[in-house]
Amino acid sequence: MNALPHILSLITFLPLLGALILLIFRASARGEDADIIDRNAPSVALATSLITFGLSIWALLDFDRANPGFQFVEKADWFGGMSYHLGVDGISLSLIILTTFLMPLCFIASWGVVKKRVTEYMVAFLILETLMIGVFSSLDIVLFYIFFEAGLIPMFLIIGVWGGVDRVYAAFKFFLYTLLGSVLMLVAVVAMILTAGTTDMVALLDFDFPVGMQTWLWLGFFASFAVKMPMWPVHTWLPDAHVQAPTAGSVILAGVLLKMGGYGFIRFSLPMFPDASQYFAPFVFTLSVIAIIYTSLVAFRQTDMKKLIAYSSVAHMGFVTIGIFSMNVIGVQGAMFQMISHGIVSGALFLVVGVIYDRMHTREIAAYGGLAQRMPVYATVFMLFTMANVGLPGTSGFIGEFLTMMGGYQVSTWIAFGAATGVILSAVYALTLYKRVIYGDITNPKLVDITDMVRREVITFSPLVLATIIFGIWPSLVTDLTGPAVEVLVEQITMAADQVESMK
Amino acid sequence: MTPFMSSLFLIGPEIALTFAALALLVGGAVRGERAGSFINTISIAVLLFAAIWGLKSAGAAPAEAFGGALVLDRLALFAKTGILLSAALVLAIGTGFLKLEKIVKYEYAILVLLATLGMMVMVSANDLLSLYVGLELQSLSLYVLAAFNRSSLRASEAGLKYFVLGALSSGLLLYGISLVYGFVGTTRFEGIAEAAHMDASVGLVIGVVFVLSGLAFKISAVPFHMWTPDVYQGAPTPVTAFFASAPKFAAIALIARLLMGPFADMADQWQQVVVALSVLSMTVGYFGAIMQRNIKRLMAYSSIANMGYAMIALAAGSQRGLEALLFYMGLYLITTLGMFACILAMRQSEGMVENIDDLAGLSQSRPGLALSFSLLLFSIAGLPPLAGFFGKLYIFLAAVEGGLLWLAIYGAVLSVVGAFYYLRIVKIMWFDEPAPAFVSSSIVLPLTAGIAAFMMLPGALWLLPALERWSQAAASSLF
Amino acid sequence: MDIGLGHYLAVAAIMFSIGVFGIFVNRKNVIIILMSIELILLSVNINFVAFSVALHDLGGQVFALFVLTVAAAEAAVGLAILVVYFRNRGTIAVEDINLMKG
Amino acid sequence: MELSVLLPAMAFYVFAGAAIAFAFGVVAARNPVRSVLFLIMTFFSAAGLFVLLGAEFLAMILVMVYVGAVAVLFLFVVMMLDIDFVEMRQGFADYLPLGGLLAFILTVELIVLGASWSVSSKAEGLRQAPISGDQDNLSAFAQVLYTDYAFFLEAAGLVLLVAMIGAIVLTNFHKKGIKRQNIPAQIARKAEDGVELVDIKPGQGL
Amino acid sequence: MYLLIVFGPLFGALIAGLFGRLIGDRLAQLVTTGFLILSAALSIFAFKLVAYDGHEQLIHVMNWFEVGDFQAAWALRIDTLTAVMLVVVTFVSSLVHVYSWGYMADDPHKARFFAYLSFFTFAMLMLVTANNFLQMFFGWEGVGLASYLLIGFWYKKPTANAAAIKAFVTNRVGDFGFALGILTVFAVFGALDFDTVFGAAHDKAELVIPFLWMKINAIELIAFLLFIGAMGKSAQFFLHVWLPDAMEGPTPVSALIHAATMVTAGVFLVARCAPLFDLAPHASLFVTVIGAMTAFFAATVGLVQNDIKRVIAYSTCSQLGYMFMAGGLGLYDAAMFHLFTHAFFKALLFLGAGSVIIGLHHEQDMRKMGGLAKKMPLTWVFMIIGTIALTGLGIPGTDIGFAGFFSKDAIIEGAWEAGTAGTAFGFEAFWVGIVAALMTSFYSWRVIFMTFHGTYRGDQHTFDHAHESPRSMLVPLALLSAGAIFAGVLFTGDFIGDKQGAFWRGSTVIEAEVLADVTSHEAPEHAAPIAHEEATAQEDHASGGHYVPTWVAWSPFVVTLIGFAIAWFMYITREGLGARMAAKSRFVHPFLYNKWYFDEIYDVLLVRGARKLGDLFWKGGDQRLIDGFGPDGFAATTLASAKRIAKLQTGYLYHYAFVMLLGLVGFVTWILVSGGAGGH
Repeated sequence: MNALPHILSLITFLPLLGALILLIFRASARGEDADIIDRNAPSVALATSLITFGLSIWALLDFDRANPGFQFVEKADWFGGMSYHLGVDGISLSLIILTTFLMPLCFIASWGVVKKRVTEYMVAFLILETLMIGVFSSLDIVLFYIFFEAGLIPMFLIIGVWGGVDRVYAAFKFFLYTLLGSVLMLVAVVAMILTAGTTDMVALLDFDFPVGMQTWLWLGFFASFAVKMPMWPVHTWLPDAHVQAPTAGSVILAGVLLKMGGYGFIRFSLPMFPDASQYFAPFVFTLSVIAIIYTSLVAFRQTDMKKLIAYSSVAHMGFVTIGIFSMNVIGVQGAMFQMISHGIVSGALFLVVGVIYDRMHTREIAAYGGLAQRMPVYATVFMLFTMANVGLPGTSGFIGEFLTMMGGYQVSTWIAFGAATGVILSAVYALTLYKRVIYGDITNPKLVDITDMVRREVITFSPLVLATIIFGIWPSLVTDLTGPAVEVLVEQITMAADQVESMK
Repeated sequence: MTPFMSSLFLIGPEIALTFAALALLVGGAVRGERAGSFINTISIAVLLFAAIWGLKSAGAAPAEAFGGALVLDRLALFAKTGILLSAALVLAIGTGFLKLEKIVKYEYAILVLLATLGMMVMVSANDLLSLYVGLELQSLSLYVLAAFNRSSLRASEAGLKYFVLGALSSGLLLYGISLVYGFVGTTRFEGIAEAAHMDASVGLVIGVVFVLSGLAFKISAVPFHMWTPDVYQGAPTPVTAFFASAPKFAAIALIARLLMGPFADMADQWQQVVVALSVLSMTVGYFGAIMQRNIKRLMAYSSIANMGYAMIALAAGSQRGLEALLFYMGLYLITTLGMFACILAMRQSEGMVENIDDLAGLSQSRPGLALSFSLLLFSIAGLPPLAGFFGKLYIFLAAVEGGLLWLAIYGAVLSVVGAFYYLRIVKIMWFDEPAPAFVSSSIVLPLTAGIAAFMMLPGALWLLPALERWSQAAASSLF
Repeated sequence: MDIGLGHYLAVAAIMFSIGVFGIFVNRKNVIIILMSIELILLSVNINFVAFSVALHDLGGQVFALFVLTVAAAEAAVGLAILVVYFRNRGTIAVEDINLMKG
Repeated sequence: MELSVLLPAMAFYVFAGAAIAFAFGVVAARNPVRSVLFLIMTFFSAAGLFVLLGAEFLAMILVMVYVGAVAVLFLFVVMMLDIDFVEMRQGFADYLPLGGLLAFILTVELIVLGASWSVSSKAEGLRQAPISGDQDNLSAFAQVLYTDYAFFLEAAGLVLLVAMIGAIVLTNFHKKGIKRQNIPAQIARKAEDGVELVDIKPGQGL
Repeated sequence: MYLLIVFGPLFGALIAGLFGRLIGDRLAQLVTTGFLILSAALSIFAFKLVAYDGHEQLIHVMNWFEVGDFQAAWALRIDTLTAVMLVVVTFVSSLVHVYSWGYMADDPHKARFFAYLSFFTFAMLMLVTANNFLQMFFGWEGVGLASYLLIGFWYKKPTANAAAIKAFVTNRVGDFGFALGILTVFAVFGALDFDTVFGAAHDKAELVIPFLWMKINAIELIAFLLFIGAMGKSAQFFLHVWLPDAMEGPTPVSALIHAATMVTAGVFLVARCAPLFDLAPHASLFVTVIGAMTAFFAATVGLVQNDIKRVIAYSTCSQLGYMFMAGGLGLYDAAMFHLFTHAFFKALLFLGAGSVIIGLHHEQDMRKMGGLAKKMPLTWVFMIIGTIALTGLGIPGTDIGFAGFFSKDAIIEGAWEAGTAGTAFGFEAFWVGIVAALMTSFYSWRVIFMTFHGTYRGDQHTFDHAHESPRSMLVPLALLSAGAIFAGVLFTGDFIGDKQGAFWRGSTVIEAEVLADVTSHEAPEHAAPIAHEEATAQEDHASGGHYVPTWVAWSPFVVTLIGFAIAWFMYITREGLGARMAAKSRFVHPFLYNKWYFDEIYDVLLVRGARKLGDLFWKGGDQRLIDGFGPDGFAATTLASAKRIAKLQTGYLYHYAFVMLLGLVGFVTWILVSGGAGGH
């Protein structure tokens, strides 16, 4: 296939274009016309996101998997020494595809469900998509930061406008928490720019920062990524944000936004501050293992479905950080895989919750029970994702967990031991949830007439189901893509470590 | 041509303003109250004309006028353009308000013109005397403007407070000037620079501290900020808009010129003061705003905080710092005026409202206005991809380069607090159930807000590079 | 006993302090505050003149002249504002100028 | 001690002491009218100091402008506002000590600073308007004021203009229902408008 | 062919599961059962090919993991060990499928049930055909999932759901060990496929690696961790709690999963990893001890249970204990043999019990049974056969006996032999085996007597309607009976007898090399183990004869009879004696009846502990500590400071002026004090 010129820009900004079109139509419409726009907005949004997805697949097919460097590079000077510099390697491309893959599903899932301010909703999501893709495709550190932090705005609005009862608290908590992290990163970015004299990430990747400085820079970046990830103990925004966000918001939050933290670690912390990463790795491991066990136990006690899944996300992200900071190929690959997989699985789980939330308007676990009788298809889908969440082999959830544990084991057996404990606990909370919602007898009279999944919902879930299983038995689809880049990365870190060693 | 004549040509825009003011005064006196809005329009035209005239000399080499009393360089030009444009905009967006409050008077526009003139002298000042005279010309006009709505108790209280404290601050400034004069022997900037280069005596340093304190009042830097919230609240909203924009810009340009010109060699000393001012301003500004319900008071704290931020760049004391400062202030001007356009649009059927809760549900009743206001708020909160972020970024760059890492970190952390109260307004507009809708105002207000908001967008690609170029050019004139 | 610059500066300093002191210590009457400001300006003028003489430079005195001028203008504006305030409020007690705070 | 030294010194101490004492009186007096009077006395004393320093012109201006105009203005306003002095509240005490301490510190610092003065090595060359020994103060002023300082003079004029506009715009009330003199109307008035000649036939009336 | 064996059931499951409602129950049943019968037929053929003709195979299906140095493929490893399991699994499974036609006839969710069953079979087949630890883990967890689904099949029953979760979670605890074991294997060997690992095992025998706080022998550690996995899956002591509860599932499930196949996966694992366990004497000892404890413990509990399925479940537990005991002692062949025979008779017993349960309309409590022999004569016969096979009746010294006779006695005698050879815990294992055999006999016959003999104690109406089961249920019973009778006698020579060398072909390690290998460091070259084993095998196991004292050979027989006699006495001669004794007993009976209070202890320690900890972390940790000091605390502090700062703004002019002065004096003083003038 021929390379499309500027394909990355296209993928990145196409959703924005869709958003603008909607916005312009909406702004110019009055009365009746506004209703018409509201009715058609979902189709426009869906079409936009589908085209974007198509383009990203095109990019994937065009992508040279053997080449570990950046591809589809676009570069133009901006102002202030910054440049508009885009490019992807396997790591970022896989995350871009995750984003473009989840987005249409979000739109389908919101179809007809979102009833107020429909156009604005679609616009917010489309803008969010551009920003998310931008995070993964930018190769200029300022550009990256812009995309990284700008995502807060639409998400803030999504939670706040279309969220649940406590949406204001959640939206603020989400926003300020993440913002606090990222402003500290900004200071680190600034210091980097001044030290290296460039904002170009490719150049920064090759720049050797002084060891002493690395520590501080690392901490600055860590502040941001740890919150975004989120790692224990800066995770408490996540349950609130998830619970209050509308379904599609939760999907995106869990599916993509959390991945930015992991991506940041892989893209910045590891290669740019290898010595500091080595130095802090035990610290990260400790936090990760605590996160896995602690949040699993907390998840076990939740009475709100989304909160439970949110806590389980924190635990799963613990695996990602373990994988990343094990700094070997298996671990980092595992982390990448875990991110992709978690994006699909937890996104799907939030959609699963959304299905019954749309019918019953409650997320209390206690309000449900015995759904298997009325909703067999739903029960099946739920089961699959529950199992993927638990990390059952054969689902994508297993691959990531296992690889990260493998990576972690090579560093210290304690890590694997702790992580494996979390694997037990994940079964406890996930199955308990499943049991209480799906199994048992119908006790809530309102559930008697509940209907099984409709076609729209089936369409939403089919790609997710397929992805979960296919990635579970054929993980090479992902690992081949990310492999070369990860290998180069690990090599780089190892070399840096050797250098420090030899200097001693 | 005699030096005096050539000097007159150099200050053409100023002279134009002066004559316009005098002519309009006469016209107003003849025509009486009815001439108010007409004179307003003419004044806008004059201000724009002066701005364009000034820009015509953009390419010219820096020059001194009146034997060195004034200097006309890129910095002055940059500042003057900003001042003139914001004054014009303030007049434009204020008309409706004044009519509604029934305080249309032709003196209003004339006072704005004269204040603008004062600011233009300030930013061109090359002598402590011209600094003082310009400053007083500006201040006196502003005192009067603050109390302009003389039937309002709040306005007159605002005027009184502003006046008393302003007079005190100019007392401090003068005392400082006298010390500088005494210990250096001249009030001319070059002279001071020369003397300071040789030996910065204690007297000179203390003089600088006094001068700085006096000027800090004008940019409402803590602890010389106390007037700000009260005056912002009490003064008529268009006047508040004026307070928040042009005088701040002029004062900060003036401070920058002083600190990086004549006092450049004493950076070690004044930097401590500026840093302290900056830290205090950010702290008080960001925290103080949280409890505010009145949007004008909130804007007051916001401007205090923003000045604190700007002073980070000032404290860096470098060319990059000055660039960042001017860049930031340029954005600040646009944002502030845009926001005040939104505030001026806050009119319900029973009259103007100032409580931020009155904005509830604006996103549904006036989506365009709400969107513009939100963008401006996000921008001033320093969130990417909006322009305000770049201002913040530049300031951090300057600070870190200048070795003020901790100050940058402190500012960064506090900006989160700032984001909180900006977001609270966004929240009220977007999340809350609609309050009684606003009565639609003249097209000028939403248009201004919209344009300002549009300029915050990264899509307005030309703005940031242009602003950056201008601030670079302006900054280079001091180094 | 030689009277030098220092003596004049001392007088100015004391007067300056009295002026400043007068501003924040007075709770009765705004007019007194305005007068305190005049004291401050006067002290500045003493400074200028003293320095001017010590430096053999007229610049300081000219400056003082302008300070005088501006101070007069300031007094006029200040009193005008005070009058407006009084008309609205019926009092000029400093303690009562407290409508806006927080 | 020689009289030529002693006399100016004594004069200085008298004027300085008086100035400070009166200044204190301005702040401390409970009656605003007295404050104004103290202020006037302060200005006089300061004018004396100026004379001692050889700045006769400024001394004169000080007396004229301040005593003649500003202080009178103050007095006028004090009277006009007709404040009920009995109502005045007492509320000094609570932070007087701290305030006094601060003022004291400031004073000491400034005095010490003043004592540390020495003429800057550059000052000689930096002077803008050097005083030559053979010129009296007034003509020295006259030399520079309209030449070197012309710009400032104009600017100061504008400041005064602003003050004027301000004072007018703030205090000039057009009360409705009051007859005002309309000079153009008066001038434009013609005899025909004012006087109507009516032929009255006797016995008829109007 | 092998692909069809393994993936056939998967197709069946998918078709039944996804399109069950589309194609109807009948077709779904047909498809799944059809695939399984085909699978079973092919398996038997494969068994012949592999075990007797030596056509071992390795079939690469596709790559799975390819990450850095780590690779794992989906592949089918077909050797004798696998073939044995293939036969067991597909055979029992297909019979259970058939049986379920009848058993589940009234159930509304037949398609789902059959899909689950077939899926289970697939997962089990993946487990046994795995060529690397990871694929084994896949099957391992897959069967866990299937077990979970099937136990909770009647999802309306809260007990079923609880049991399902308990099963899954307990298995997960085991898998925790298994997973760590796999990680350790990779860390030590750098690969996960069996050939590489077992081939290199000998070289690493002395390797000591750090694990947690310890330094430990790598092979020992691996063996130990893997065995933890086996413990979970095979319900060994400490992790046994789930198995009895698993009886909440439909009876065919109990027969298939919780008797014949899944629970034996642990034994299979040990046998598969025999090369590792062989090098790990301490881990092996641990295996033996746990096996023995389980054998004993489960038997004691089985003595007093009243639920017919629970008794059989505990019996299963106990028998698995035997197998591990054997495995731990290095008698992998005997363990496998017992696994093989056990599959037949235990499936038989379960299905028979199912037949009873269906006959009595889902009555499982034996106290409400009795005298059913007349109502269900065929079932009675099959159950008797099963019981005899279980108790291992046969005449020592001859080749006459039911299946259990050969395999169980082989273990008990093997234990004695091992004891004489110096293996730790050998004699103790022997005695445990004897005692357990006694109890086995007692409780097995107790079941028969309480169910089929004596007087009926339940609801008369139910008794009147009690009936013999349909043919679809009886045919599988008959086939299994045949297995229970003849499996032992037919295969004893191959599994543990003189032909075993040619039979196993190195797919597991055969006893007696154990000590020799460890001491002599003589690597059992993977390429040529067969000849090696043949030599020793012929020496040690000539014509199935055991070099053990006669009393040792006879003792199981004797205790079996004693057990039978006691049961006869208590439940036939003095009917009701058992119940009276139970009622009188204050300590022993409640202790046994309540399964040594394991559930209660676990509940307090683990379940409630986890809940408490969860609450503590959530409310105390997240809400109070993290949020309290983090965002919420920060917000509160911010608000408080904001209030304070707002309060500073008093509105009074003099305050404002004062603050300004304060600032000024502050700055001036600061500059003066800090010598800001730069020394001038």
